[in-house]
Amino acid sequence: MSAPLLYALVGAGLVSLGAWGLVVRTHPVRKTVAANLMGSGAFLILVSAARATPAERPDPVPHALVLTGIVVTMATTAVALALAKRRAAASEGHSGEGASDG
Amino acid sequence: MSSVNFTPLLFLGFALGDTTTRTFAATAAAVWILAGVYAFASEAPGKRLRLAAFYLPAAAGGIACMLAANALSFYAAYTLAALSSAGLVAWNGNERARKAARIYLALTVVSEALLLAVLMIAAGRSWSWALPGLREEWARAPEAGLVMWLLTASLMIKCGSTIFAGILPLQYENAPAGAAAALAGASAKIGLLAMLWLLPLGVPGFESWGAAYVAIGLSSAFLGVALGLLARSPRAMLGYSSASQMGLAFVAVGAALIAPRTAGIPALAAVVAFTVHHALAKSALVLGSDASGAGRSAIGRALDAVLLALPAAALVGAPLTSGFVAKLALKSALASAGPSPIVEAATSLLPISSVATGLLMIRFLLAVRRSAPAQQTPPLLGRAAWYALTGLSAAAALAGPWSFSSYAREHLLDPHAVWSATWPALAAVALTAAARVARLSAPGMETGDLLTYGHDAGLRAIAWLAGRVAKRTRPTAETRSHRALVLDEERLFPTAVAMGVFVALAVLLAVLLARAG
Amino acid sequence: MAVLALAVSLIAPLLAAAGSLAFRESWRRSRLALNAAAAVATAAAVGALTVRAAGGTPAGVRAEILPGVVMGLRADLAGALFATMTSVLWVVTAVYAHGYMRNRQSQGRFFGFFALAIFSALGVAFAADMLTLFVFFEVLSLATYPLVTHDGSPEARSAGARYLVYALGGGTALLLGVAGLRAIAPGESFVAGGHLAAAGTAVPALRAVFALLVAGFGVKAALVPLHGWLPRAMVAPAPVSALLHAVAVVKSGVFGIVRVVHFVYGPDLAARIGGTPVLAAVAAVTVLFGAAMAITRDDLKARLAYSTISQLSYIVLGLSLPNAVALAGALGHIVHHGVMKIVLFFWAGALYEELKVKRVSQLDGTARRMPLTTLAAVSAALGLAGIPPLAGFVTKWLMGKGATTAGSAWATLVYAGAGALAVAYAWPLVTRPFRRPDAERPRRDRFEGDPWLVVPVAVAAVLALALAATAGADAMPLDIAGRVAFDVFWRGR
Amino acid sequence: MAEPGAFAPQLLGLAIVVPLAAGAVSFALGRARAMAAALLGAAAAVALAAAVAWSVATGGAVALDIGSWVPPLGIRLAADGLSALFLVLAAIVGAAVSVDAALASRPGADVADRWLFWPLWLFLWSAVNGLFLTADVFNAYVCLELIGFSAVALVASKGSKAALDAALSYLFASVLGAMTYLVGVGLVYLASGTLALDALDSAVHGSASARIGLGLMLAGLVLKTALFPAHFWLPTAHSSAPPQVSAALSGVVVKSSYLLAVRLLVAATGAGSGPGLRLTLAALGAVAIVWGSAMALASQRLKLMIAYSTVAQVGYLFVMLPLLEERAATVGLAIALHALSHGMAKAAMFLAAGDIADAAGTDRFDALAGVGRERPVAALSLGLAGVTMLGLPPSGSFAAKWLVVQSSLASGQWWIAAVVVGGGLLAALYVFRALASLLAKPDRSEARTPKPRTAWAALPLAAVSATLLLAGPAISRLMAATSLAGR
Amino acid sequence: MNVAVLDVMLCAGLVWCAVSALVKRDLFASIVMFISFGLLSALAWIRLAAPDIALAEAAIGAGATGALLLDAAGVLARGDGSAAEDAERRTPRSANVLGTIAAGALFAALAWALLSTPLDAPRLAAAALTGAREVGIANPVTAVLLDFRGYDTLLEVAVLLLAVMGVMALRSGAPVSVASHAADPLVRLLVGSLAPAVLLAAAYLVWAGTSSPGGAFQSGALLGAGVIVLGLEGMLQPMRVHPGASRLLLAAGLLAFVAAALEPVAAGRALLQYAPYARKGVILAVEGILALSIATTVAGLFLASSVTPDRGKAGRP
Repeated sequence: MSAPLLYALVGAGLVSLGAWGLVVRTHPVRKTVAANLMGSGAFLILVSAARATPAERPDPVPHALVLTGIVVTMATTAVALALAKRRAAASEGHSGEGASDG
Repeated sequence: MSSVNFTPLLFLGFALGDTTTRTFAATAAAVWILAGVYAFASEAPGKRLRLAAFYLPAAAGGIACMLAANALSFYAAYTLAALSSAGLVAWNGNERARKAARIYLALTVVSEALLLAVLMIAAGRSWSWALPGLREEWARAPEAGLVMWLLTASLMIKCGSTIFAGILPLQYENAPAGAAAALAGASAKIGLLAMLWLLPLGVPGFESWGAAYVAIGLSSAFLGVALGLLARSPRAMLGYSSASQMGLAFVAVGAALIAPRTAGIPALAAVVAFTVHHALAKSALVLGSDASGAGRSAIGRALDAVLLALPAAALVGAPLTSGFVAKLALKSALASAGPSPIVEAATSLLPISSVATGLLMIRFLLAVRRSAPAQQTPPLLGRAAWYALTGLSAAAALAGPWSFSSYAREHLLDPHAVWSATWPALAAVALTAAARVARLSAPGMETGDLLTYGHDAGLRAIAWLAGRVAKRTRPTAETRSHRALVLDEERLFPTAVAMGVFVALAVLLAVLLARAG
Repeated sequence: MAVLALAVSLIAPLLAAAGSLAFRESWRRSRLALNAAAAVATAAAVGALTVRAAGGTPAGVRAEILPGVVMGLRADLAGALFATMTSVLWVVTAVYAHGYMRNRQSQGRFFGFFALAIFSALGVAFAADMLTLFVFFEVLSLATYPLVTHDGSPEARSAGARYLVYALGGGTALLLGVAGLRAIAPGESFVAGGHLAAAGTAVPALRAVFALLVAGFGVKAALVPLHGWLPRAMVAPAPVSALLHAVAVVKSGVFGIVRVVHFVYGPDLAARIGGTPVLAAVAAVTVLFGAAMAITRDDLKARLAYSTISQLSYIVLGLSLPNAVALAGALGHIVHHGVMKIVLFFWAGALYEELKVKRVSQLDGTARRMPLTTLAAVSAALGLAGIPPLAGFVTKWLMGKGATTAGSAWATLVYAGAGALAVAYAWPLVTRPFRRPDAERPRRDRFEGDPWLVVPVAVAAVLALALAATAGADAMPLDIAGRVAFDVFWRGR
Repeated sequence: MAEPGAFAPQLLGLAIVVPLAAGAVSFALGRARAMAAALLGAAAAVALAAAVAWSVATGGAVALDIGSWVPPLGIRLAADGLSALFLVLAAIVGAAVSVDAALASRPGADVADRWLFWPLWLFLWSAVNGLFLTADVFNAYVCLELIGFSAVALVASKGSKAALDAALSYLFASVLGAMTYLVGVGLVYLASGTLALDALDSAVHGSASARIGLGLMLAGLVLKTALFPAHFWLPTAHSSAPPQVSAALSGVVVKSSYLLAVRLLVAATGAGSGPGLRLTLAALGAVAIVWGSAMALASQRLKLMIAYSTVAQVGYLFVMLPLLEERAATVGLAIALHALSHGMAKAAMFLAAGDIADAAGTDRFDALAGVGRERPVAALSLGLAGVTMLGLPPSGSFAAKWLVVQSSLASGQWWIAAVVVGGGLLAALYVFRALASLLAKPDRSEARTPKPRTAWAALPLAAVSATLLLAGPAISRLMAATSLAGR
Repeated sequence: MNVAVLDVMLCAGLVWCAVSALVKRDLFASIVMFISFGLLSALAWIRLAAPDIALAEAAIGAGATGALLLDAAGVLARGDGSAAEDAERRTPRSANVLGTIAAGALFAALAWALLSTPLDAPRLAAAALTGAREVGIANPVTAVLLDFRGYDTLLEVAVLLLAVMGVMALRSGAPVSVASHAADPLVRLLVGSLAPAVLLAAAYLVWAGTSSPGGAFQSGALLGAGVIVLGLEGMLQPMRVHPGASRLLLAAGLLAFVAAALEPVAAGRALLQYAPYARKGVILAVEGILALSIATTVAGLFLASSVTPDRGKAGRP
């Protein structure tokens, strides 16, 4: 049971937890948290695989992928929260631009 | 590249044909022309154009029919005559006439359809269209039995035999006098010509049909007269008498079928003789019933009465009349039909039918005298036509024997034959006298009897069907407002559940793939 | 040169459709000119194609649309016959429609889809194989839907909906049939006398495909269980009921059946698998049912619709009898009935337009008011009833005669019986106009109807009479029909 | 390769990067000149797509190793017949959407002040092109995210409460899908050590965990393609977005993830595994057709109906899959024809619906009586697109239906033919209900103040899709350069 | 079984933080737990010998995301009637049950996959490392990020720009404007002294990126976080950043990268195929501009979205 495998399993756990959160939780903030967790889980799996390679240094490719992933996840969070806030503002009677209900 | 379509151009082919068709054509022409003269003379000037619109096509059809050379043209002329006569029947426009016309039209259309079927099947079985050889072709075809049934039905309707007797009085009663005379004289005869063209007279193997035809003939002869006695108006009586006279033609044809080789020629002669006799006598009578005794001096009325009695006597078959000649020819046909029970019965029943006809004629003459001169006297031209027609009918008595049947010629003056022709007339007179003494007055009956009830029932059926159909296909007036089944998917399949299902689906796909490896 | 004619005959209606849709609503004159010109061009092209087909070398073009999927057009004699009728009658209907649609709205849309319907009918005529025929057949359904629901009233909409249900249902059956056919005989085009090599395939498969194809076409040919849409589609404007629902659309259904029975299966194979006997039975039932229903309908157009249902099945019965003369009569009746029926629908349209008369019971006295139109209508009605020597009788006679030669005398009886029923439902149309009207009809000073309506009626009636008169002559529809029948039955051997 | 062909690979790169650059420039230029820059970018994108299609048609499949690094280390862009056709679809729909948006954003139209539509739209376009052309699974993930964000932002740009709700649920759904896909990629890389698509099937052969990863990736794509039951986010999103956006989403975006799914499926089952997988997907497709059509019929609004019809039409694409194994060429052609024809028709329907909603003020059916007369072009486009929805000749989807029926009869899986043909009938129900309500006579004919816009962009789209059968030969030539059969 | 106790502790911490982040009733509490999860995961990346990722995780994962979450929670919690709140209570029971079962199954599948495959497969490690050496970029991650898979990074930058555009679109196109906030003096002092250090560190990170852990994203994030902190403390006078300038700055990163990508195509080479001699220079230049852009993006994402209409201060055009 090498360390990378442990981290990989924890990664798998985090993915499942994140998925559970996305499905069950309805509050946008909690859903965003769940999304981030799921992302971290996936990245954990990748990086633990990178660590376990027999080469002298860990496999750089997963690292690059995870870096990209982290940036994307941050973007997701930003858009999701902005959307949530805008919807909250809209539902409090601040009429948005769109007049037609179509 | 040849084509299978060899319909003759405008496929109306006509030819003078042999003596029989020529005689038919001549008689028809005479009747249509003289009756026409009478009709136009007696009709008000304003309505003459309308009369012509119906009378002329009927006449053309009637005469063309006699001269048809192939099946198509025969059927075309037949239809033209039949349909345009419907206009004549519905002439005076009141509800009774319209109803009569409807009945007449319905029956004619049916008979015409049956004839069409016969012609089509016959033409189907033979490569040529010509009429002459047609009957040999279909007689040998597998559908011979079917054709025979169809042809018989068509002829029975056209000639008003047995149950269809009512069709003739309906025509005579409602059509204007002249037209009625023409219908009486010529249109029924088309049926007889159809018999000669289409029935398998020379072909062996139709003996049972022969017996049937004789039976039909006899029954319609007696039924016609019985209904005639019940009729009210003189023309209706004449209609019923025509129906019964047609029966005699059926008997002659029956004889020819029973013994094709022996009775063929005499039967043909009998039918021709009968046609000429009946056409002229009956049309004269019809004209007479309208023209005679109309507002004339006593002498004039007496003269009319005599002129009327002559054709009546002919009908009864009194000696020295065309009727006598026809009866003789018929007797000779029956004699040569060989020994069979039905033929014996027919020969014995013939004189009785003459008695019955006699009774009917006497009743007709009395009825004519009783019906006071309702209309104004027809113009001279009309009366002249009537005289000419009566003259022709008498003349036929003389010309007949020489041209038609040799048997008739020999027996013309034979005392036995003469007596066998006179006693029925005397008996009829005696019976009428007895009936008058006992004040037996026959109850009146609406003309067309059976058919009028059939007509009313038919109309009710159509109305019922139309009603039921209308109810079923009434357009759903208000397309039931599209009751939108308001399905909000959020209630049916909430997003949270859907996401859960998605995760499960992801696992399922993964497992499916993994296991399949 | 010939392919050019083929192209012209199809592109002209397409251009007319596009033009009519593009023109502004107010350009009535130019729209008429466009349509009339297209109609005449098409008629000329079809004429040329007919001559060429009669000469034995029909013009054709084939293309492989998708790998393994070949479609093609071929103006053979049978196609030329149907196309001639459609294009000639389109010329007349274009004029009539111009007059009839004068004070109605969205005429551009009307003429556009009308021309599109003609285009697809011509496509059906010239299709060289079953797939092309199916494609044009479906386009025809679509092109006619907007015409049925033209005036947007609730009845029109429900009639349109019903029409669609039938058309699409039929289309589905047809699709499966055509697919099945391709599985049996991939990529074959029509051959007079049938191209199916029956040796290989199992009879049940042949039967199933035959049933599907005939059911698919049967919807438009208004065979009994599938006829429901036709009477309801009469809510469409008169020109539509005239050219489409009495001539182009329904005849394309019948034409499809002709192709299936005589150009794919061939008469013998179709008989052997029991296809044509069943078809004959259904047709016979439809003949009698249609005629009986026609008698009961008081609404004029409904009566004409049921008469169409009956007369169509004359053709289907005729073509399902294994006999050349019957087939010639059937193909001839396609044209003869078309011309006669179009006169009657024009008459119905003119009556409604002039006197607001819709029902047979209101016909009294119309003769005095519109003598010319009524005369034309009477001649057509008599022809329809099969009164000799008019056009209707000629083909009925051939079919009846052929039926007996084919050994099924019962079919002859059906024709004769139907003839009687036809007289029954046509007789009021012939006599009532001449009766004196009881209620005095509102005096309209005008003597006859609008000339735009009267002239086409008269022309069509004369056409019908001409057909009767020249029944036997060469190059007339009946003669072409005869040649087709000869090809099918004897060339095929 | 011939000289002109040498430049072909670069076209692939340009087809993605040029719209991206145009989007960035358009964003940088700000409100005033954003539209002009964007329209220029759109024109370039269309030209590039045409060039790619031309080079694939003439020279067969084209590939570009970015940075000339050979996969699996580098990323490869590959364009075979199918992706070239989808590229052309994106170009056609993109051009129409851009024109319609340009027409709509004349002064006074409500979309004028949302100039951000242009950069977002170009990013979406380039991402879609990226997904069509990429042959690297992780790069596909980034493209998926790029599409997700731009789509969400575009949907939310309508600003109405419904649009925001829809955008939020769309975002979270697409995040869940993308993450599942990412986990799948992780597993595949972990087990097979490669990210290249064409090396995938040999990699997948050996290890079970690689196949589990592939399954998760497929699931993620199924969610992005909105196959039943993972379709819940599409109806609300597509029906409440601005018409141009819904046209692009339903027309093209849904198809992009489908193409990748097909490639993965070929890779996965190339290894002889998973008839069960294809049947499951086909079964879901069949249910999607029925469910989509039923909901479309039940919906009260035109745009909602069109969105549900997308759910149904996606079902068709999946129902064909079981036939892919033995008759790859025919079914590949059917996929191309159906996707192209449906994409264009659906885009036309949304553009027309936008115009109709403009004219009537709302797109509820009961308020549409008589609008057909006011907006004949829109009504005609809706009608023509309806022809494709029903799969009637001569539309492309008829050709697809024809090929599918043929191959399903030949391969004995006749139930697929039944579903496809039945689907056409179901589509008839809702399409003609919509048309009938449009063509109905208005009971009260008060003069509405019709806004000047007419759906000129929608008409050619609908017309092309309704007569795509005629383009059969060109499409089949392109498809010749495609190999969907597993090795 | 050479699993260090630290790893076990770390993993337990990670899982516990994650679970409580989702389960905690109070929103702020769950966000705090999530931030601590972020920090712990940064430690995990160190344990797994991934310094670049640790840096990025700390700056972006814990920092920026945490800040965004706190701000959003602040806005949403105060909004009483907001739909999101009542939506919480109404998750149907079936969804809970289904979600739990499905998640469990997912975990089982993933675990089974991980356990059944040898984790220590060579994969692309060797190829990447030798490639990096050839190319002469010491830090293999940067080599993969900017050269071998440079296209991924190009798209990723596009994603960032897209995110900003999305947020701007949601505020109906208002330009990003940096606004100031009132804050207490002590914090201002601390932040004042930290700012130069942050700037220096960011510059170093960019420079070092090619040879050691670091790079555009990490420095950008750091810089961004610094700007956010300054912004929060109102240290940045309400500079009226000209809208055009802010847009250009945001798009600069992507435009630079696109230019770098297209230049080789113009020169006849493949896309993103840097000329061998200019490779390091080009990468460095791109990374620099990229860092600036990312900094503006991160700051923009936070400041733009945090200024909600009800504060009334945000400049609406």
